[in-house]
Amino acid sequence: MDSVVHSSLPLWACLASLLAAPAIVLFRRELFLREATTFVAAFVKFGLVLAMLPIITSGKVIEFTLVEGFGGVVAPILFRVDGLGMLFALVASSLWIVTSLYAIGYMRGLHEHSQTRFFAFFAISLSATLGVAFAGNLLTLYLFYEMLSLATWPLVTHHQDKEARTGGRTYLTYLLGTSIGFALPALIFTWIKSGGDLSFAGDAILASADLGPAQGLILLLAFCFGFSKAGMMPFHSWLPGAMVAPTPVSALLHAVAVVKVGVFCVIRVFTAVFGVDLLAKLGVATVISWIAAFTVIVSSLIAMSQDNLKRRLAFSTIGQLSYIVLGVSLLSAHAVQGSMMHIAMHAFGKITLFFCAGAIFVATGKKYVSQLSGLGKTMPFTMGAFAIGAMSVTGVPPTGGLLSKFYLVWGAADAQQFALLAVYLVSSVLNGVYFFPVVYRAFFKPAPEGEAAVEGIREAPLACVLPLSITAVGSVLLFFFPGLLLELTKLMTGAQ
Amino acid sequence: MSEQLPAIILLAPLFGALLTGLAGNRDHRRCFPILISALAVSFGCAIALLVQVSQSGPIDYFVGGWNTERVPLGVGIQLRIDALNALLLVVITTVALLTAVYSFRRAGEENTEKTPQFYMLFQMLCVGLLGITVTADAFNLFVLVEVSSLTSYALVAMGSKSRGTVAAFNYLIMGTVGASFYLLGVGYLYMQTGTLNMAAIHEILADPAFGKSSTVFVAFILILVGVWIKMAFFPLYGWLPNAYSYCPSTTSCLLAPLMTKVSVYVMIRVMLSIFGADWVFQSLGWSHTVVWLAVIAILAGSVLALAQVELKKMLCYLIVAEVGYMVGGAWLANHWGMVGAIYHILADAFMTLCLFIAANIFIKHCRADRIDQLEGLFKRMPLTSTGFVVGALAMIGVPPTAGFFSKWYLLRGGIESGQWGYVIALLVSSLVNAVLFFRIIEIAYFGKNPAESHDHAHDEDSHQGQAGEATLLGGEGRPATVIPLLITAAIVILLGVFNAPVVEIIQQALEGMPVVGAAAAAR
Amino acid sequence: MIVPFDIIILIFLVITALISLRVRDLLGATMILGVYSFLICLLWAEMGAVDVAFTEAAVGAGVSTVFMIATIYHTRRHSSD
Amino acid sequence: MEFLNASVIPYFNYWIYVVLMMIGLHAMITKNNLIKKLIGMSIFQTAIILFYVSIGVKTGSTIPILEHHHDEGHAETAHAVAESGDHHAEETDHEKSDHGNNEHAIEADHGIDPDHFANPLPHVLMLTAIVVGVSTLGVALAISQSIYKDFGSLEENEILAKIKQGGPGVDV
Repeated sequence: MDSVVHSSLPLWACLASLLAAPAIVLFRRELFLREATTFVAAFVKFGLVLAMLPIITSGKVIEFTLVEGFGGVVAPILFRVDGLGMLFALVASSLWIVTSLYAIGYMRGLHEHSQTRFFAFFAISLSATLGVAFAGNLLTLYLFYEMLSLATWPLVTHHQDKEARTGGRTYLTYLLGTSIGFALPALIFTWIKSGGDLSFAGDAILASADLGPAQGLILLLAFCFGFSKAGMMPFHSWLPGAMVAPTPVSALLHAVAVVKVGVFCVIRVFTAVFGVDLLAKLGVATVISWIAAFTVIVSSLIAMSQDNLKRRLAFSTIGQLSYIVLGVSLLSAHAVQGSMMHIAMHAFGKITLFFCAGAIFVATGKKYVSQLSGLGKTMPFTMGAFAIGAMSVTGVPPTGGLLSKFYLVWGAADAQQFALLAVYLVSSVLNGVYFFPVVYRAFFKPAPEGEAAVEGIREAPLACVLPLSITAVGSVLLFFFPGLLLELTKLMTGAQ
Repeated sequence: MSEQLPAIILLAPLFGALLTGLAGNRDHRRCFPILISALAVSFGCAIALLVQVSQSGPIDYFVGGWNTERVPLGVGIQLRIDALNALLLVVITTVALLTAVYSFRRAGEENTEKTPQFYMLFQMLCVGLLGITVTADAFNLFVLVEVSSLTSYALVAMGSKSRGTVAAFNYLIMGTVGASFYLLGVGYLYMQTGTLNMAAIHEILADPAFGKSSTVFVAFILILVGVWIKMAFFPLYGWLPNAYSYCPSTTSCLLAPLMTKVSVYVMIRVMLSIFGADWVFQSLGWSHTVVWLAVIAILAGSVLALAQVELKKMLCYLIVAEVGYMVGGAWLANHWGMVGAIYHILADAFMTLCLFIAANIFIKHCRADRIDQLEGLFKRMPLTSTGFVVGALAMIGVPPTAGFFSKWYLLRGGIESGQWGYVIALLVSSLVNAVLFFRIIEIAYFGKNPAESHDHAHDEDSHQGQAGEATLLGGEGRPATVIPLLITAAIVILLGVFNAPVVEIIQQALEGMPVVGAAAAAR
Repeated sequence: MIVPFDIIILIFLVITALISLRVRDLLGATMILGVYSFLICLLWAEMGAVDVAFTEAAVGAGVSTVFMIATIYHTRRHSSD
Repeated sequence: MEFLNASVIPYFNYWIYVVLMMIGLHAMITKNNLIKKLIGMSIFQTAIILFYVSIGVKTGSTIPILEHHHDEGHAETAHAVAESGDHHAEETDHEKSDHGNNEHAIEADHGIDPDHFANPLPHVLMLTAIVVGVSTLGVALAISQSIYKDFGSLEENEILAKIKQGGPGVDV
């Protein structure tokens, strides 16, 4: 890496929301102050991330050591901001602002209980997300990864009913189970193999390690399944289970933060732990490719059969995550670039869709696709945004999703993996198949008989509609102005 | 003055105990300040010793001035403090001090009539444990083990629960067998070497002529079995769960973190300082067997813990599993396994303390000790629950708590020595711990307390401002119990975050001792 | 140390130990344990360990027996085995 | 007979200590009455003491008390050994190690043959061990009285049955 800037900015960016959590608890009786705290923290966080942006785009990296390693006894706790981390941090912190607004509208609209706890843990989750984004070595990455699993548990089980308990239990069993059972030993094995180096800086950690193909494959599988937030089958079923959470949680965490942390970790494993060269030499990445491809197709098929809108979105998310994993496992520069871009593109698209699902629920109490007939007339903004989000996730112009898919397909072609290229194309068609009937039903089918005819527009509260409009517009804008994303992803792939 | 520190650290609680006996009988309120000041002196000494040792190497202290200039090594009574036991001294005194704070008024409530006696025993136990740690003499070790054991039998029996006395009796029988085996082993060692000083024995045993001696072999087996009984290593654990769960709460807070850990320390000390790593790991060649025993201990402890319905019982079985961690780690026969085992002694002491204090507060406030009766505690006692959660996360091994890093070192040792069974057992036990603790957390987090279920409005948002500020801490225990808990929780996290310097000290200790590395390097 | 003497005492030791464990009357058992203790004192004195013998006579045979009798007095005299 | 002469008679103390220990251990584990368990414990502990004392014995030796007083007037057992070692710190000859190293030095110094005396160090240790044993017994007896107060019995099976029935502080 060319040059390193030492700065505590990444730490403060992380802490911004962590410090907000106690303040939120403190102001639990003053609703205005409490929500203002959330907003201030969100903006401060975004500001801090933005402040780092020029340094990153100029080709430098930021490093900050929080706890020393003391003579290589253990890896230090270290922040390091590079292009990929920046991209992810930008997406997460900008969407937090929008989500905060949305959450206020949603939670108030539904008169939810324990809102303070909700906002506090939301803030902590965001800290953990940025921690993952800025982690400078595997140990730090793992630390924040676990923190995120735990901090999101109270959010998933927010409703405190039986369903929430079951969902929460599945959630933790999968996430903690795999991370302790697979990722931790893989981590330590890596530490031993690399002779005490877990840092993402410089060459890949295992680049010069002596590793046989069998060992490499086991290690790679342990990492990919260990970071099961990436939702690869067979460790995916926590995600639909987690849909019992309130919609803002599903929106930000299960479309952006948590799941993207999973794929982010997988990308790190591919690029910084193994390194593209080593993987190409060992030839083990194709195993992951095929698991991912399988996940893409199967989850799309399952998504079609789901009537619960949020579950349909959840299965769609599983598919889209595996797009990203598939992309990196192709090991071609363009595919990797496409993967990284897809983190952002899918985030904007999917969060819009979740916002819409939540807004529909707030306004009408409807949860199922089959109930949505004629809704386009009463909720034109919401359903319009839904259409845009669906287009982006499917990859229809003029939305951002097209670009990332384009890169992914380009990468597949580069890698001469035409079967996998076909997977991309087929699954895009499938995406269309499970999304567009929803849009069609909403706009072109008449409202069912017997339901009280609603005159004119009856949208969800403004605090709900505004965010989803913003993210929908964002999805479109990303198509026209992808410059920053391209630049950041090029930094990463160019650097390898 | 500073060269007398090793004596003062023992004498402070000893005189404290005497003073408590003299002054406390008239006025029970005098006991507590005496206890705290005695332990504070010990704590100060421990810190000073740790600093001194880590800067200038091991300290030898000859009781009564029978030093090596006057008599050969092994004639006078010697205390020896190296980096390893200096660390342990700090742990023991810290735990004792925190428990002492916790015992404020609590001990009086639990042993109304016998408060001074309780505090005397408390301090004598500390003398015993500290003595075990500092002594450099194999026979004195036995005497001090008996001092600590005798006081702990009495402490366990002091509870109001009648099952406690039965448990204490079983504990006594098992404990005596353990100590006697140890004594017998020392006898055989003495027969072979003619000395009782650890360093002198080690020097003599380093002679290859003794490598195959069956006397030494028998001595080692006897000592090992004795120590295993004392630390409740798996098949010999029977006394522990009842003894620790039916004793007074203060006693459980003191015994659970310390007794087994100190026994593990004794095992490590015997392995490294008396017999020497080379003999233990190479001439004996038992590593695999013992590690497999440890694997069984870990799995059995975890499974038995899963089957428990009482909170404290469950924690006791977890101790059994944790002992398996440490024994396994120590017997991995490599550097990082040993580092992990020693680090886990420290980490586990605080983790256990954290959980036991929290569990005791829970039990006191719920007036029930079954896990399913802990409903809705998080809302009533947020601080205590936080402490409990920290302890639980450390047990599971979530970063950045101390539990994570000890697992890290142990796993590293396990992977390096290729003991995959041990690695898997550690991971399985982490997962079992996760299941166990999230079961509790779920109950404590969701369950509606019957008393609270009617006022749903208690929820802060729907009717804000209606219930005053008082509710935030209203349900907590008294500060004297909650503050030590929070301090312990903080230590658990800090010990994790700043584990590297601690491990540095452990490594320094292993350099000073005939190193495990010697055996590992020979591979 | 006189070997035949030694052997005789040792054999008696085993016998008294067994009897004291078999007798169902606890007071009797304690008494026989006292005999056992005195025998072992004798043995030690004969083996050259006078100090140990003294201590055992005073503490082992004396105090222990008193303790046990006191306990039996406070509890029950009969044992089931 | 061969075996008897070679392995049993010379080591008779050791055989008996093992036998006594096993008797004690057996009683501690299998006896039902708590007092009986404690009698077993006493036997167990004295067996170990017997073992230690036997280590110090030498054929033809006598009690380790020096007959003539030397300069400092100490006639005590352990000190004689300790002081003699003073001048012979270097002397750690391993050949003698199965009977302790330091006694050999006495002869050189005071014209006393250590082979004439039993090794006093194990004796001194055992004084402590006896005291420890008695205090253990004391604690154990106190606990059994307390058990009797709670359960009205000292028979283990009866106590366990009472616990099963459900008494104070009883769970499953």
